[in-house]
Amino acid sequence: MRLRNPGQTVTFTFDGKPVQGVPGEPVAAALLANGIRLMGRSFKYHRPRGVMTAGSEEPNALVTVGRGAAQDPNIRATVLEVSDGLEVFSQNAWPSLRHDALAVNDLLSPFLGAGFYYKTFMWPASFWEKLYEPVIRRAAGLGRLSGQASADCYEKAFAFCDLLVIGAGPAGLMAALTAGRAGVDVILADEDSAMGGRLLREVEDVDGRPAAAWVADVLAQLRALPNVRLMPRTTVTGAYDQGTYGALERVAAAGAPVECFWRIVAKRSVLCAGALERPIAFPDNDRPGIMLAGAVRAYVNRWGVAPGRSVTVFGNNDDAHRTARDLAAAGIKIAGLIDARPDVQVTADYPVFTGGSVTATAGRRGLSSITVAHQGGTRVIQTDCLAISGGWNPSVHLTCHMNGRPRWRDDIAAFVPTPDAIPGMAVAGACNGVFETAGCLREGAEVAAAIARDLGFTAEVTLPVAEARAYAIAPLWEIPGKGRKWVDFQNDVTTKDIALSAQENMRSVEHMKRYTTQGMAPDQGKSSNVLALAVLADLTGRGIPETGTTTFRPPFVPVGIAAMGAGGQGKGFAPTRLMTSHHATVAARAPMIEAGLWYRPSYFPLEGEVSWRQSCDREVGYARNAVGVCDVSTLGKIDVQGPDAAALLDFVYTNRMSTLKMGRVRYGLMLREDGFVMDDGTAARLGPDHFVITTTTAAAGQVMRHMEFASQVLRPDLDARVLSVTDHWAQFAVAGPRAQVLLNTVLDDQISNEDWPFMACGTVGIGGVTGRLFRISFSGETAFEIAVPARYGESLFRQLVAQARTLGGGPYGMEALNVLRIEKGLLTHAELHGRTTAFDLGLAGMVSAQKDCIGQAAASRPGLVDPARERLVGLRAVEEGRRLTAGAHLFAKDAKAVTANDQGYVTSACYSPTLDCYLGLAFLKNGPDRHGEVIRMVDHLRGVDTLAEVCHPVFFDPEGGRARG
Amino acid sequence: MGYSGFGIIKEGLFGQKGWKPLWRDPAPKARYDAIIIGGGGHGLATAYYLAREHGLTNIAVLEKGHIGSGNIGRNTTIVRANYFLPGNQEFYSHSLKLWEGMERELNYNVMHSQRGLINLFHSDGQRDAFVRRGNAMINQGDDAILLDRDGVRSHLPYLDFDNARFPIYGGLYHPRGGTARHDAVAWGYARGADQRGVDLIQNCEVTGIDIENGVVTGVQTTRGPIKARKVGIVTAGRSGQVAAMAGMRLPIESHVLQAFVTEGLKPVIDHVVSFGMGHFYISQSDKGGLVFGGDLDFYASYAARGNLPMKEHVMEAAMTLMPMIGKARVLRSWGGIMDMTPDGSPIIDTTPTKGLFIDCGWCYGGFKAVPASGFAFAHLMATGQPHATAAKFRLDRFRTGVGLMDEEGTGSQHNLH
Amino acid sequence: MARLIALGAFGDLLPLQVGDVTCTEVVRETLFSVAPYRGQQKAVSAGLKTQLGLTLPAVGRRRAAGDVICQWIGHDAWIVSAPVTLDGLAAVTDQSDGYATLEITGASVEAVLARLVPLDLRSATFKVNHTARSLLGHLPVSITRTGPQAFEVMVMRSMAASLVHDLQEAMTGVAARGSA
Amino acid sequence: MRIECPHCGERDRREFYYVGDAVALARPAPDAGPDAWDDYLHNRDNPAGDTNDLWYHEGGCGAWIVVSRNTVTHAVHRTKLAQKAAS
Repeated sequence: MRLRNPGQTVTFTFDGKPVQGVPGEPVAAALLANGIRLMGRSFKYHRPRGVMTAGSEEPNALVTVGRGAAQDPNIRATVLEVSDGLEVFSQNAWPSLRHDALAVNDLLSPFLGAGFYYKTFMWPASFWEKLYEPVIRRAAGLGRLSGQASADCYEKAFAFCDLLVIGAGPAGLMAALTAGRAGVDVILADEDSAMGGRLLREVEDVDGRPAAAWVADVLAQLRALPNVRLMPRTTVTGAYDQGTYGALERVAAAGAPVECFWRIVAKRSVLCAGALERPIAFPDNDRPGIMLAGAVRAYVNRWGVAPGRSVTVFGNNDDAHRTARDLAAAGIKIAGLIDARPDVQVTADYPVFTGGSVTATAGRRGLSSITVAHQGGTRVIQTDCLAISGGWNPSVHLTCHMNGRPRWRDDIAAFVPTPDAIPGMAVAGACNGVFETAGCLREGAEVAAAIARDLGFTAEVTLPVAEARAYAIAPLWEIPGKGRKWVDFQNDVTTKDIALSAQENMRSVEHMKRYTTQGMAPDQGKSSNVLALAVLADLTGRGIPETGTTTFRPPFVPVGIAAMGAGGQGKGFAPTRLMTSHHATVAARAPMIEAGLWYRPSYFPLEGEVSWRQSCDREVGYARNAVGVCDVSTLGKIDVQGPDAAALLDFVYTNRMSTLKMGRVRYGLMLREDGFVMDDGTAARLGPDHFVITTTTAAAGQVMRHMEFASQVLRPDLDARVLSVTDHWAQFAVAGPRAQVLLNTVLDDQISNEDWPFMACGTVGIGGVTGRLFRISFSGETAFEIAVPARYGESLFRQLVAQARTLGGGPYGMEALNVLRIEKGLLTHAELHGRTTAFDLGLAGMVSAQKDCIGQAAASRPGLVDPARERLVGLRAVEEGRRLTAGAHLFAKDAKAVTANDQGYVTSACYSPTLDCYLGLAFLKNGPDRHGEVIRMVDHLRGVDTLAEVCHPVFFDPEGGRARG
Repeated sequence: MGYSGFGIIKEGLFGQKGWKPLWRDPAPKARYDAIIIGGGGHGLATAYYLAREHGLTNIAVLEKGHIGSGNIGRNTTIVRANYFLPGNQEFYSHSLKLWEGMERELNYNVMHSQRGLINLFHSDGQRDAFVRRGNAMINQGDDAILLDRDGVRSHLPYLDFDNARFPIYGGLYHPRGGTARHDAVAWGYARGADQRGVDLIQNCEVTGIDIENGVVTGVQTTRGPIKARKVGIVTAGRSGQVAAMAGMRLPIESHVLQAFVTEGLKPVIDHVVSFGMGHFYISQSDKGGLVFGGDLDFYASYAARGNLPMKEHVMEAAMTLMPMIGKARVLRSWGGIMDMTPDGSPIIDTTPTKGLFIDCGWCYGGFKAVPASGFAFAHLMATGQPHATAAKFRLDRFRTGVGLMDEEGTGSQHNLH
Repeated sequence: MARLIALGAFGDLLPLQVGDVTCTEVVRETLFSVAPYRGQQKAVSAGLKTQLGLTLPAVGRRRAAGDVICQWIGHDAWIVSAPVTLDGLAAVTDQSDGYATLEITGASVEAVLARLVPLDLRSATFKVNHTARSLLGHLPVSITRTGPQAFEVMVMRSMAASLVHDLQEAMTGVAARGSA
Repeated sequence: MRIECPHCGERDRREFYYVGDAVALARPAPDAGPDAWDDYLHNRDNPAGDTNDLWYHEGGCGAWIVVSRNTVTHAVHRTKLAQKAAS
């Protein structure tokens, strides 16, 4: 029922039925205004549930919004703002919210107590996955994901400030105003759509005006301050190290990202998060219509909605009376006020029961009556709404995010934050246990002023006049007597469950939580934690402080994965790196594959080719018989200069680079300090103190880091500078018997085999552009790598490819590159997988014993030089038509393919068009001693079981004559 | 008393009055035959198997907090046997077999759910590496199936097959992999140990290890000194501190690993899915929450809480792999303290102190290891000899380089495993 | 004999305008990194003064003389936009094509960059000619304020498309909010 | 988490790569023997409290940094360039 003329309205639907709402109000308010109390079903027993709170802590009124890919489950109806055409659905009910088949669980509740599932469903074993678990999973859960990607946009952002004020209630507003006026750089964040907090919900005056008017005035002042940033609809969700906070903004603008996840860095912060009201455990205290008293006031005062026609109020503190006063002022009938405190003096024109308690309630789908026990006896009262107040729990959550433990205050029967639980965070107002407006305003102002002064500003405290009264509470947790009394409404945990937990010696608060699931639901026990541990404390005879709390952890409110993962969807997860030849390559219809962050061509298909193997075999032929061109720009290139450049390279490579002549290139091996191979590559000496080294594509970043580590941390005595030049140079391999011919079509000065012998390097001109030429080979052929500044890369690639075609060659991709290098027994990270040593690879001779280098000492550990290690060999298929496969394991010829007989594994395999057979590279126990042996190769997964001959890993041109050409 | 469906009905009808404590709360005795330091999953399983397999019942588990308060109650609950290096292979294979009999053996439903684990791969090279792994699993007698892209699609239709940054080439499917209710494993072993006479002593922190002439004689605790001739350290992330009491410096660095759970949802993810390129793994609990995690925060920490960059990275990985997950909301994130070793594999071994044993270095894979770790450690403590399935978990392998088990191939940097 | 055609780093991705923010490519013919050898920083600075009329700026700063800039680019390293000879004094490396550089300007430019860069780039703290190495999304960048509403962003050339992708997404989000 | 880079000032943790204990600064001689190398490569004090460790400002200026901080509270006490700490 609406208490005032709503003016403009919008229409949304709830379970398909149209409902009128007022723009800006939450769905829960609109439903209540339309007399709809049943909003959801509980998790376990599928009990009918209505709204209980007026904030993000809501345990009951969780709904699903939208349909199709936009379907958004588990939305709090207390926060979701109504809008035209909004589609709202109840959840966790079938076939309908009113008639939910699984409500049968409620009848079975005697058998479904805490942890019942640990004691059964064990026989027969296979029934768990087949029967029990599917049934349990279907019954459990709340809302449903659509299973489709939503089209909604999300974003993340960073913000910085001197002072972050968390919460814009009386304390937060005064904190922001005081600091803002002092000139402090302030962010004020509040989760509500409108700032003001409790002042928007209560009937009271501040500075002689209605509180809401005072709020509007303060907000206007704050907006006028350029150093204050207001962030409404923004919930601070977590406190992290060094003043970093996470915050979730629900963006209001249409068409904009729906949510923004903020990373706010603040020198200081003030937590002004207020307090959350707690329920009282009495029988059947979960019926629709039973609400927290503060929520009832919020619906009445802020939204002009009466949550019932005949309201009862039950509490153990003065807020019960405040609630009755506001209801009466709004013209709502008060059927009774039950104050648990026996010694309270009240005169009112509605029935008042002091020293009373609610002992029963009735009404299946909505409250119809309550039974009250009071000093004069027992009375049944007809009522459709019961407002309860068990007192207030300060919102200490954020102060616990760094393992801070709140401390118990007996006088207010509540936990308050431990000072300095979060470095740089102060606490003010209700979340610090101050439950009256004047105190909140004062504390907010004073805390902010102190921070401002700390930060070097001059701050003044000017306080408005406001209501000040003591918070009088008599702790009341559980009403004695039979019946189920809900503690955790969301997870259907009752006092009986807690009692059973204690009975079974699950008496630590963590055990109780985990055994009963109390506090593990979406509200993370916001309304239930203190009540639950108070009940546990009573059962165990320990006090509440000794019982302690479980730990509040981030986030304060649930945060969508799409928000915190914004930007990650699709290609946004990681950068892409494109070669200069990318567009030309894609235009040639080459399928692109990932190589680290790069994209490289798999092969370049020609018209009529139907399989990748056809293309690959042809491209191998280019290099073996004519000339092939391949973009190798993805390899890391690191410039090393300085008086000690050679010494640094001697330290990071196993072999000596200081003896390398100018204009020459040398193959190099790098170890990790633990003695295993990290990467291989080449070092080219361009000048006495100038080298450029190459890395593999995969390890480029790691090697750069490693070089800086060696230079800055291990050998700061060496004067050398290390710089990545990977992106400056576009570099192309030109390989094959006609490589030189091809190069001479593009080079300004012709080269010959004499001027450019194998492993020579130097500067060349290409159309007037200065480039570099390296005579190195990853194919075993006469081959060069030619490098030009990247701006010319695409142009050079196109010309090289065009010229190659005229010479019977063309471009080749990763597949052909792989075949070419396997035929030559050259290594990639399939072999350099981090568990292999120079010894395993047959490269022990490259580890110079004459000098120190990274990894040398550890590489000499006995386990790393054991001849029985799995060591590199070649494999040649010996059975006609049977392939070799990478990932297969190796066994003696007649051995069973079981772990005990495992002799090694295949790392790389291919069909060699050059040799017309399947080849493999493998690591085999005692491998180099077994050349000529026929072994068994088994790939269970691919269904291959065949024989192979062990051989030297260089299959083709073992003398290397072709590369020297 | 035994648990059964009949018991549930009987107690349901009679007000649950008959359920007994899962374990006693005994005061510590002055002397035990053996002491286990650490009442987590591994420690409780060790005590259970010492009692059951070796008849050692005059033993105590000393726990500084409450039973199961460490990583056993903080993990992402994945149970699998998909290792490929000798040493790990036989151990995890054994562990999975113990899992498969655990519930009936303990008379406690730990909800071990063999729903299948799928490890995705995103390049030919990764495929080959997973094939090597899968073949090793089959050689070991376990199960593995190679899925191509369509095979993955038939199991996990909700993945982004079209736009994900790292395209899905296929997956290695391990049907016997799955999940279990983590706390229940601790409780089940605790109850089983208690029933066999083991004293589980909570709120009892070990403050010193007594050693005379190189032989352990007992421990000092916050509840007084306790004598024992055998002491086992099973303290996961805290191993360094406890070992230091015996003068040992361990090859361990403690790191924080975060984990996440969403609000309850109707069934949507039926498997355990692991996305190696993004360091993201996920399953759905029986209650409906999506339980997921990623990499370490990468810095040494005992705070049992993490920071935003890794949270964001994990969620971004979720979004690139399965964007349908975007509307699921994370309700809680937490951290565990991981005892990271230089090769990512654990240690179950004797120590230079006679009678002192150590079981540690589980990195972030300790949950699935609980039964076999307890089994093997109990064997070692009882007989002095390593159990065959854990014989390679030697403390000196780093010094000698013999039998390193670096599944990731990342080398002796503790946080890279 | 080849005839090589020079292409820009961004292809046809730039210029790009969304809302009140615009990205345009910054073309510099040459860029050299300058990493002074031990104890040579002063000599390098003097050499630059002679050759370019610019001394080495402090960490986190850029200096400009006409079109020529000298900018701190990282640990013990600077970058200059004209050829220099510093034999024996510094490692000088041609990086002319190593970076893709764009300028991003407009009223909402700070809001756009706040979506991507974990730095306080507000004008009070990050002033004209302040420069920083940081991340933009997942990209390592060098970012410099060039005006009240203008920044220059340098990224590894191969990542140019990712830079534009990330900026475009942020620009679109900011524009859709109306005002940031 | 935020870490003070000696060059760049306080920066978000996401800009840094972490390698481990600053023991790396005390690299043994090549012939120091297996125990010294074992200690260097593998064994750690691993304190629950103050520690020095090595970070690389990879997403920033490229400096290696020794960070003195607390592994329990995550407080960062001091930082300095590894180059200076090492030489």
